[in-house]
Amino acid sequence: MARTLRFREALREAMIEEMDRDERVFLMGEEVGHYQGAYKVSEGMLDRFGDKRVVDTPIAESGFAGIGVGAAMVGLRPIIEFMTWNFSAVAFDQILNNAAKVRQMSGGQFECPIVFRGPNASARQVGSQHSHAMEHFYATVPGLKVVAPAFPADAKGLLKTAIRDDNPVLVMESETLYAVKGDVPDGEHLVELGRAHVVRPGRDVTLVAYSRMTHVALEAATDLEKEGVSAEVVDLRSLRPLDEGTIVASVERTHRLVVVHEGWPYGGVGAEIADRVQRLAFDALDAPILRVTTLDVPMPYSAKLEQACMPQRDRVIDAVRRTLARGTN
Amino acid sequence: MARTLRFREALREAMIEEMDRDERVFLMGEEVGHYQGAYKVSEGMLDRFGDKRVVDTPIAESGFAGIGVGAAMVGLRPIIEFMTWNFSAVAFDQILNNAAKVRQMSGGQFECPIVFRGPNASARQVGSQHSHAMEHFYATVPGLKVVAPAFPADAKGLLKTAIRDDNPVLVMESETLYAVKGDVPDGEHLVELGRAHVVRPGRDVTLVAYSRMTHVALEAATDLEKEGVSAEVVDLRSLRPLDEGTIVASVERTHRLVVVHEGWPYGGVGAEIADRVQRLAFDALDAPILRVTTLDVPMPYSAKLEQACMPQRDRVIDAVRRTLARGTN
Amino acid sequence: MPPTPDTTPGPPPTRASSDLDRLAELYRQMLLVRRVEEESARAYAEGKIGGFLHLYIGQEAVAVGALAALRPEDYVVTTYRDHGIALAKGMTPRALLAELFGKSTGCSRGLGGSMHMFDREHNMLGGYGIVGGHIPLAAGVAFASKYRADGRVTVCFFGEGAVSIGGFHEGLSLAALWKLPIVFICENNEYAMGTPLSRSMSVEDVSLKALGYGMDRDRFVVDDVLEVERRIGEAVKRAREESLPTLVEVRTYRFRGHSMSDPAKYRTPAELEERKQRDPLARARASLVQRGLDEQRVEALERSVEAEVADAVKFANESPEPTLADLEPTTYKGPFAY
Amino acid sequence: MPPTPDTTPGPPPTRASSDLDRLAELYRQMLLVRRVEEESARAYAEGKIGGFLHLYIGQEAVAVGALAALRPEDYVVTTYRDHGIALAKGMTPRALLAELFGKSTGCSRGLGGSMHMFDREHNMLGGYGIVGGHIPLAAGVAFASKYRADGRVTVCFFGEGAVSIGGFHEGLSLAALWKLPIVFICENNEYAMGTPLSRSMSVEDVSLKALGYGMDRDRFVVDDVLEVERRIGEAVKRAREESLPTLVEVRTYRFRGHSMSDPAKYRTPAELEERKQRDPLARARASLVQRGLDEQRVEALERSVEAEVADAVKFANESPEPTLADLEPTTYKGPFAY
Ligand SMILES: Cc1ncc(C[n+]2csc(CCOP(=O)(O)OP(=O)(O)O)c2C)c(N)n1
Ligand SMILES: Cc1ncc(C[n+]2csc(CCOP(=O)(O)OP(=O)(O)O)c2C)c(N)n1
Ligand SMILES: [Mg+2]
Ligand SMILES: [Mg+2]
Repeated sequence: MARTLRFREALREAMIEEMDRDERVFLMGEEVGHYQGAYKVSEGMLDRFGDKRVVDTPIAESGFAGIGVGAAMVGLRPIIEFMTWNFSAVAFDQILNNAAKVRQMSGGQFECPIVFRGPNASARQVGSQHSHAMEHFYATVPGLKVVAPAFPADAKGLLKTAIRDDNPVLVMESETLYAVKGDVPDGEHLVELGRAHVVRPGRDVTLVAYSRMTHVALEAATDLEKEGVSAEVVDLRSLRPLDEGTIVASVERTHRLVVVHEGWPYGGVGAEIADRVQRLAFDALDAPILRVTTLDVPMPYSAKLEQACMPQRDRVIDAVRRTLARGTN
Repeated sequence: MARTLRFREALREAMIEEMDRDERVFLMGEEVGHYQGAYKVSEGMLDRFGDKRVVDTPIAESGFAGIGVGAAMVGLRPIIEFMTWNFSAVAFDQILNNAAKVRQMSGGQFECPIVFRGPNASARQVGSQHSHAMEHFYATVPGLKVVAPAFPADAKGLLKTAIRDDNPVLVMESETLYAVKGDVPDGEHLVELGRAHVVRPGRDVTLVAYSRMTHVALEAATDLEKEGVSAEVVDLRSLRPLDEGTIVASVERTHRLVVVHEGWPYGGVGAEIADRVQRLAFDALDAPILRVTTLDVPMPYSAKLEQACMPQRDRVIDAVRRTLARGTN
Repeated sequence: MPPTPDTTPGPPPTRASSDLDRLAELYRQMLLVRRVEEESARAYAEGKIGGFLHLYIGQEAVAVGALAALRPEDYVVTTYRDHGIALAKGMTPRALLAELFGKSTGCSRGLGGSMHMFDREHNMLGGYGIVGGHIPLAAGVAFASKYRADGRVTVCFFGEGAVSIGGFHEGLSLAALWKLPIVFICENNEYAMGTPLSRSMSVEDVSLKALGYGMDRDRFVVDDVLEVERRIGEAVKRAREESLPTLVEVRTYRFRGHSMSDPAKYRTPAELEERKQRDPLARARASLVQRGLDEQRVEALERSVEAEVADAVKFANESPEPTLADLEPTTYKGPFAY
Repeated sequence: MPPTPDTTPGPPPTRASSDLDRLAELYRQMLLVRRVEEESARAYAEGKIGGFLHLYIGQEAVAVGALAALRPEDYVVTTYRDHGIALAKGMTPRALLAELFGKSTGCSRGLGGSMHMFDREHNMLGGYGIVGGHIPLAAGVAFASKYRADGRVTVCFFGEGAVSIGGFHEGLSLAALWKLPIVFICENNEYAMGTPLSRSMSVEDVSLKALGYGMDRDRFVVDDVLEVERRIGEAVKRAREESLPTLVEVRTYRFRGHSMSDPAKYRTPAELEERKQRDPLARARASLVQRGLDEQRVEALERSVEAEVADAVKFANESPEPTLADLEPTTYKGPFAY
């Protein structure tokens, strides 16, 4: 059996279940408590768990990210919410140098079971300082794991698994997905990190995406169907570990790949996938791998320009047409 | 005519010449003055320019990076030295959100002519927190330029051009290169940003590298010559803008590409190059593009393990052999 | 004869000779801010403005009083709550509203939006969105003034919420160490989003932070705009004449939520009501009339503000949007770098 | 009969009954630190140790005195200048020297090196290399103690150079706000690399920073190790019993350069000489003898330290190096993630 939940409710359920299960888990961040969450993800949690376990912080991301790391080292299991991932830029050092490294620097003596989470990438018209897709800054760092769910069920299952993981796990959500509804299985629902999901099978081209872009890819696939193009959509869910097996298997069937993600092109997740696929499926590729990303400029405020910068269904369709136009090799 | 200079002397000459030429240029950073530079790059500069223009700072990278941005906005031309690029992690927000964005956020009203520079990537046995190759964290950001010279002449020429550029330019040096000698042309020597340099022509495979790895690639090429393999070595010099034209032209001649760089593989500069080359030279490639990078772990202290983690000549040679073993497509 | 109402945009603020004229001018500026903000709220509700919109309503006396103490060549740097500050620094309501409407005639061509008001001509160095991130930057502007000995002063505004973040500390440390000509104004409006001061800081008195930097400090409640001008004026003088920084904590209050999406449930209606009773804008008007300014002159001034705002709304509505061609040249000067 | 010299590694420090025994034990620990550091310097010169090596020579009384005030279950977090602190917290010279030699028997398997001394068994939570980055982390450890009400105290060391960075401010702010059981010890050795205090801070008195956080503070010169224990003991008591943080500034001095590569030209030989005259280690020895400890017992104790150090050097020399197989399991718990 399953219930229909909004994305934010699925996240909240994951946290509540894990906090009920494990006294060591707590939630900390700006406005997570009395305000009920800047985006209402943690609504009601302060009432349920009290201010010992749902901790409002001052504006000090580096401070409370570091607090999370220290607490994790001595056995707690913090969930640190960034109001948005943009603000993790001031805590970058704590994640890069402490969360990701403490296990190695101590020769394996200490662990850092911590979750950092919050909305990532563009919201709507919030301008260049508040629209960063930060995932690739972190996916590049060994010692970290990074997930980016697209559906409520995965949001819940991945977050629960992340909380139980003994490594630092970064959960990239999306403000524009919080209200999206989806079926979530009843009972204990865990999703393994590092498993992509073929959300739509197809024959002619593979679309790889994650987070909100999975929905854009699905829309594009629906439209492409009308022109007789069968697109397979792979929802990554997890960026590190990256399920290259599922991607490669798909490309071996379709021979063509378009990667769709928010964020700038240079060295993004799309670049990493291009590298791996051309290496692992060189002979299977009938056309170059194409990326559809945010344009390579800071995000503008203007609504029209913002839409033009972000990956849209039409740009995905266009990329698919270009890759198909090439014919077989 | 040319003189033989060490890498650090070439950088120093660049700064001195530009400071002589332009009153608005100043150098700021930890230990740049009285201590004569942590790695002696700025030796003698305090004496020459006084403490108004050679400014020692407290340990506050975010503070003095921000000071640089503000000063640049109102017409000065700061050179901000990070003692090493590792420490830029605490100033990440200033670079990402202020230096890179102020032009866009102000609709082009304000400029940010600033240079951030310092040694990058591994030194020797300084451990995981001090061995970061930070270049791809920045090369991914529109609004920034990133250069990484391998030779004294380029160090001088690129730094001078960077100082004159009206955009933020990040100069990635290397502690392990500071003592390296090379010819530097006399007189005004400027090197354009965004131009790669074929430092060794070859027929069978292209090696793309930058900074210290250019030297490793050259060593590998010399050894490969002995086995009858002719490797072309492209020294990128500039990571953003990236001279894809030169890379593609080389691959169109050699049909094979190995990218060598320090830093982790995931979404690094190598991934970006793999993406571009498979896209722009798909039909020219006879084998998958291979990357030789730092292993995907935090850098260990142990001398032996550190060497094993870093890209070495042997790993480059091995990659070349693997790409050649594939035969033509 | 009473002056006839002027419906064209007024000239930039000039120093009035008498105290009463001065107060009238500051009242006009405060009212302009208030009215522009009210129109912004309306336009937001109509969907003409997107993203975040942080209104300055209730705090007008801070910007207007503080910037009255400056010369035109002095610099200002602030946060995302920047509309009132931009206007007080001389930005036209046209440029501001067009920016909010995302139009190419906006101060930042419609690329920046509400949080990023920049005006080179008026030395308004922006609106920044990362809490505390602009504080070192402001110190850098003051550093440049000292470097060039240009005699200018930089004023840097931030909320009390910014006081806990590293950027505040590093900016103030360096300004104190290097004796930079800057005034740090902490607009303590008691809340950072939904967090009251008591839950974000271990001391109530923000200005105490100055002790650790050996920096001069001041602290007062904002009721009277002229008092703001006077008190900030002292700090400005210290910066200009002695090249010394000051931390000034001003106690103020915002009448609206943190941004348009905030219902502000964290405070009681009674608290808000009480604060509105003390509205410095209303107090300035009352004071003007009480001190003998002709009621007709006050109304004429108010009409001129209305006209200026109406003109700006119309201008913003009718202006064209920016185009894709605006993006690359605002990312890099010179050729695009990719 | 005088005790015969013990050449095997001694037992972990225990609380001595009399003051004299106590001083003897603290002297032994200080001497152990001094001698281990001297051997490290020698091994560095021989190329057996690589990378940075920041010696603690001159500052021994800080670590030894401060940690004498702790219980074994209390936590310690510090910077890259961590050898003395690790030893004082109970790490064996074997584990420490093997780490410096890059051996798999080192505390961190030879992966961490000089700057990253961790010892889970002794609640030594590490040496960190990014100035100030460990301060919030230490606050987090104290947060966990408060969360669990485990009665433990965290002690966090840093140099005066760290006081200008954001991490210091954020860590102290949060510790004060949340009343965490932590003692912040600023080892003010007057230099941050080559930068004297006067060029890095606008106030001489670092402990003044506590005022801005409403935090308790203390400040003293480190001459007598017992005085260090007593003064830090007060702060530890405040943390343990009242769950209140304290900022303690201790004035100390390092006799060597910042690291092995620093010739320390920024200070005069006379200054160094004067400080060496006040060496707390020598003072502790003199005090022991003066207060009546048998000279033979002192020498026996010194011989035991020599033996312990010699054993550790031998152990480090003879231990095996880590292998590539150590890398993945120390990057992730469980399967590798790529
Ligand atoms: C580093 C950072 N963290 C979080 C935020 C989100 N945020 C924006 S405004 C704000 C509250 C700021 O309050 P305050 O400084 O008191 O200013 P006020 O809004 O009251 O004017 C927060 C938490 C941000 N913009 N930057
Ligand atoms: C963020 C950061 N910036 C710069 C450095 C380089 N660095 C290492 S130690 C040091 C000086 C620190 O001095 P202090 O805090 O006084 O400690 P001491 O060495 O005197 O014990 C500097 C600048 C660093 N490790 N981290
Ligand atoms: Mg506020
Ligand atoms: Mg020091």
